[in-house]
Amino acid sequence: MDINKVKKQWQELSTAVEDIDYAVSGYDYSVCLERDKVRDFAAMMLDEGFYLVDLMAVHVTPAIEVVYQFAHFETRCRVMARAFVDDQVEISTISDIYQGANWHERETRDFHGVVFVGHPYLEPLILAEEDVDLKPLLKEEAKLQDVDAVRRQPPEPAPEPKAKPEPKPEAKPEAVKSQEQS
Amino acid sequence: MEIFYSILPELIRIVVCAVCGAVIVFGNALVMGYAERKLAGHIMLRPGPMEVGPHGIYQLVVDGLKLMGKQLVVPAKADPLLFRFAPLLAFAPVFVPLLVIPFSSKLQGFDLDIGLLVILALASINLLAVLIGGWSSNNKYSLFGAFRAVSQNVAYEIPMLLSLLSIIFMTNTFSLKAVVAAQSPVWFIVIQPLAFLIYLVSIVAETNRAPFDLPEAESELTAGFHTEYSGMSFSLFVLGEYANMFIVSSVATVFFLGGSSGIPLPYFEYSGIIWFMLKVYTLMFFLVWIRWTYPRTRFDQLMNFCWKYLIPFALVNLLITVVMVKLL
Amino acid sequence: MSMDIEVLEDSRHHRYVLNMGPQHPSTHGVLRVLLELEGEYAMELLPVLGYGHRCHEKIAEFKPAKSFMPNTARMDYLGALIYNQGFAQLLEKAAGIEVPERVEYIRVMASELNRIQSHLLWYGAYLLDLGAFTPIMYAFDDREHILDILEDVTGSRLTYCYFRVGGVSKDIDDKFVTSTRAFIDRLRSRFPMYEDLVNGNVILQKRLIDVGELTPHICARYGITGPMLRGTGVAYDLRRAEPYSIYSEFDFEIPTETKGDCMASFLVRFREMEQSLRIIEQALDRLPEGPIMAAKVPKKLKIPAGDYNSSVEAPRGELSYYLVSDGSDVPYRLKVRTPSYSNLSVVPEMCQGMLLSDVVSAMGSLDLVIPEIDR
Amino acid sequence: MIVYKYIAEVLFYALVILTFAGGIMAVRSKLLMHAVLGLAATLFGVAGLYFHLGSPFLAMMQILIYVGAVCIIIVLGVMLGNTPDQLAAKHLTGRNLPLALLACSTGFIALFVATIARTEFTVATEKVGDMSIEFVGESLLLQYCMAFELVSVLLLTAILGAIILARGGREEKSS
Amino acid sequence: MKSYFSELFTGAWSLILGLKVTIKALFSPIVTYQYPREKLVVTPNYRGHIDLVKDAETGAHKCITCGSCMRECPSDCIFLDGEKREGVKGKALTIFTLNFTKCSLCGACVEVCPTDALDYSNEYELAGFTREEFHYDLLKRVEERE
Amino acid sequence: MMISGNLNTYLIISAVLLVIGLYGMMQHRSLIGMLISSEFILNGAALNFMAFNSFVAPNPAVGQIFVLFIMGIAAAEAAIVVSIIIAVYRKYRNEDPEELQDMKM
Repeated sequence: MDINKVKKQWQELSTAVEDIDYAVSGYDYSVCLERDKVRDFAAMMLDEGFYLVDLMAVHVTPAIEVVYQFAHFETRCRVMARAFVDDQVEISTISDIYQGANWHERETRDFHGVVFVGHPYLEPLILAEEDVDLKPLLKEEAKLQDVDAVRRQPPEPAPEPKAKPEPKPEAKPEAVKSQEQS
Repeated sequence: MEIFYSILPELIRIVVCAVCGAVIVFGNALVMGYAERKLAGHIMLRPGPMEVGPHGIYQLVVDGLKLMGKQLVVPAKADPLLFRFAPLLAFAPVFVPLLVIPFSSKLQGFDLDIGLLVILALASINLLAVLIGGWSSNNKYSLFGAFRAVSQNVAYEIPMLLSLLSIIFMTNTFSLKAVVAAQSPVWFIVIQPLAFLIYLVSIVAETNRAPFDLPEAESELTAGFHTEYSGMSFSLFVLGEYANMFIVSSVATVFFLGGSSGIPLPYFEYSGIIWFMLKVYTLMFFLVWIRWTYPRTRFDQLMNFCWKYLIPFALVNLLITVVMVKLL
Repeated sequence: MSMDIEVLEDSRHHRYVLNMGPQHPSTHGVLRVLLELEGEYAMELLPVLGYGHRCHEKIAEFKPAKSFMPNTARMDYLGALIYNQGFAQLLEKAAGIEVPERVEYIRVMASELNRIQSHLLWYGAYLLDLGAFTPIMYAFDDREHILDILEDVTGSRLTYCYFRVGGVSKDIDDKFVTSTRAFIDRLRSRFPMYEDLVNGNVILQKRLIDVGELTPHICARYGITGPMLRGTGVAYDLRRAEPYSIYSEFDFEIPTETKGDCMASFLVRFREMEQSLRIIEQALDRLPEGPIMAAKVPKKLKIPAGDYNSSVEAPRGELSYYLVSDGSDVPYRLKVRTPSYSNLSVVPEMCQGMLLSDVVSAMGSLDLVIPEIDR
Repeated sequence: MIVYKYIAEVLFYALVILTFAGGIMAVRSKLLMHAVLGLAATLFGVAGLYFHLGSPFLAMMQILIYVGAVCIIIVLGVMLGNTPDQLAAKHLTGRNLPLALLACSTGFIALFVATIARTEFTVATEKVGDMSIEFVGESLLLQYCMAFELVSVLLLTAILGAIILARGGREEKSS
Repeated sequence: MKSYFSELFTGAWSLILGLKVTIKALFSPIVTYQYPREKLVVTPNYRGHIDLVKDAETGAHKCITCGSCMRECPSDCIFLDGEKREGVKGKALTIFTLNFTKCSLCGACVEVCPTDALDYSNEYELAGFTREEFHYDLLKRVEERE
Repeated sequence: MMISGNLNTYLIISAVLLVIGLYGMMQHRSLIGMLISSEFILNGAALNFMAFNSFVAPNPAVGQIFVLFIMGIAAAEAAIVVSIIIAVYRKYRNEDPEELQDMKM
């Protein structure tokens, strides 16, 4: 796998590609996607030999964020791809590309109510059939955070208007410690 | 009154035979049930039953009482008539073959010239019982178990009969006593080792025991054909299974291991039973031993083994036997 | 359209549904698999999950991240220490805590012992699925020794909560060293016995070879990791691929097989036990002195905002914790990616058209731990 | 030893009752499985009658072949060819039909009894052999080996035919 | 044909090897313990439920009723309370209960305790018919202990 | 008078078996049921043979061989018929003989 080539493809498909400090965050790249590019992205990742580690949703404002985690069997390359669902809480499925996503998507539907359009069998997996609309992992109003609040904060605040994560790998441990001791 | 005295010996004989049969069936189940648990325990480096009586020797009695005290549950959608009838059908026929087994040269219920046929005919009834029991439970696992039991038993009957047939060709009789008598210089296991091996493998399958216990494969079919059975109707199946083990081991003893012959003991005519039982229980120990050693085979492999290995070898063995008998 | 339905019904006429589980001897817990059988061939499989769901991810959002440690042990009760390791590592990474070297060695040894005991239990239980009753007792005999060692150190036998953020709860002593060395010798001397009794057995080989074959491509599509993946010939082990803790310092092999069938993953797991023994041995040789707790671990562990991932090699495959923090000490979202979940999801494809007995052996080769799937 | 004769007589009645009861169960039962069980009962009864007729060999063969093979094949047929809702034995409908059938058959038996009552069978004065299986075996393989060969050919044909019929469906289905 | 026989013989040999292992085991000493009759020595490091430590000198518990354990407990299974008493610095412990049905044995309470007043008990034979049997009153237990 | 030692008794028993078989043949509307009934007829015939064999015939082996022959036929017949039934069932999903219109498989 040629990482530069792959990165170029990411840049074509995504709105932002970030290099992340593995030592702190435990993954290498963060890719932000438009929701209609998710399937193209997944197909491309499969071609490059990535496997789907995980698929999950994070409930933030303005919309629920779906996070796809990919990794590669041969080289260390752990990628977090993020996309926001639309107003109908819908996003297209990738379960026909990565069959392993099938159950993850059903689980996400159970817990967050994210509807994966085109999923072959979007029935409750973990929850009981009658609890379809329980959506237990959605946050209460009081706890719900804006997407910027859960992004890595730069040392000096430089917020941007759009929900564009600017994760800075410079989030140094020293800074963290001083923050804690305060 | 005269008539009564004239038939008294025969009546006594019948009564004694029946009592002995019952004693053997139940006693064997007790002994084997206990021995199997103990052996399994020690093979697994644990002591086995230890609580009831010294070294748990009353465990089986207690289990029997427990099983008798249990409610006979008939599943709601089962066929009640057949469901109750099947265990009886499995258990009842095991008494008859015991009558023709020569425990020693004098201790034999009846010496029929069709002795082997009696054993085989009544053994085949057991199969019908398993099939009916599995079907009438109205449980998919039971049904699978019954199907497996039938295909397996029918298939393994062939090599079993062929291996016995090679002995029959040498002795020219179905009478078990005559077969034992024919082994006076040398046991047939020496002359027919292949037939003995084939017979040994076949009886493992015939008695539905591991590694061929597919009809009751508990990791696949929970408990196979007796999934729905409980209490006494379950224990009748178990009694039948142990009695069948005893019968097939006895047949192996009679046909291959010289029956009751052995080093002469005082009162030889009757004490031959000691040698006989020793041989039978050695074989049963072997059955237990392999049960607790091997994993279970898969169904198609079981059938393949029968058709690709056992039957050709049994046929070749039979052919060689026939040729040798004709030549010598 | 009606034609199609008719054809479908026609082809399915001989099929019927067998409900394997939730209480079935070979589903190892409360897993239910709906099988659509044709004769004894399973044409369709549908695993039904959720019988043992305990909302760990929701619980995590309600209490300080540090307090989630005991919950990790309950997800996979067989690889509890490795789950501890992953979570401790996640928080240490996030909070930037430097872990003393001795702690890393202790963690590695404990984790590897845990891995061996998990594999031993799988070994016995798998043989039980295949109908051999005795090996499980031998495996448990060996496993008890590990449990004794770990009990002496961690204080419990199954759901360990031994690792702490920044260290371990209790130091190891000479008794641990001697008993572990004795155990290593013992298990090594037992391997030939297992080879004779089980691995070489013709019945077992016939049951496992060519059953449930996987390819690396299938593994990528389903996200299968761990011994099943290594059985297909991909030497992907997170202890090597993304060396966490101090695994990069040890000399060990990643056992692989090429065929990808049940026998391959069976042998891979078996050989992994030997490799784990090697790691423990090296760790024992080099065990440094030092503190067992990081110097500065704040009482209230605030995690800087951002998202963190920590992946470790659990006995069944890749375990990933993904934590989203909003800057407080309570996780905003914690997602646990458990290996069995992805591994089980391949069952419908892997077992299609198999005999019922093969379904049992294929599912057993997944080494399922149901609480880990349901979480 | 007249007592034995009485015991035998009582056993004979029991066997006849078993035979007929099995027959009635086989034709009148609501479930095919019960019908097979009835058949098995009849087969046991007939085996007992063979015993009475002096041929325990045939009795055992009857059990071995009929109960051990034919009954099991039929039970398998019942299980394989029927979904549970079809397991009930279908009977001819029409209210008076069974009665009519019964009347006919009673008439037939009456006719038959009348016929055999008037027939004088010539009993062979001397027998050339005994009922032992040695004699049967020798006759079967020497004097009447045609029957033996025919049975073997028949069985072979049956096995092949059964295999072809049963497999044919499978191939058709898989294609 | 050659593989047919070689398969047969290697297979048979592997089966014999298996039999050898089990027959050896049959005559080996057993490794299990007959549990209620024989008891295993439990390691002193075993972590059962928590107990208040009895101070060897004073013969009383060492709890200063700071409540750290109660706050630290992730499952809220500890409840303690104290009252102000004459002659005692701080608060005196009046109630200390452990709801063991909820405890996950994490050990956070023992580690957080500033006076080492808590320790693990070595009890492992725990069984009961009701949940209430596992609501331990640790204060009473420490007083009853020798 | 021992009726068990009388030829006519056996002949009547076999006649009753024959009638039961015929009655069953007409009564049952399923192929398996008809197969079961046919076994009664075969058994009746076999019993007849055996009865004549033991009371009338000079050579006691003949009847036994005939009965063995009938048993062989019965076994073969059962195997064939059951496989035909299964084939028919596969084809028609039904085994009511009334509904089997054409014999082409």
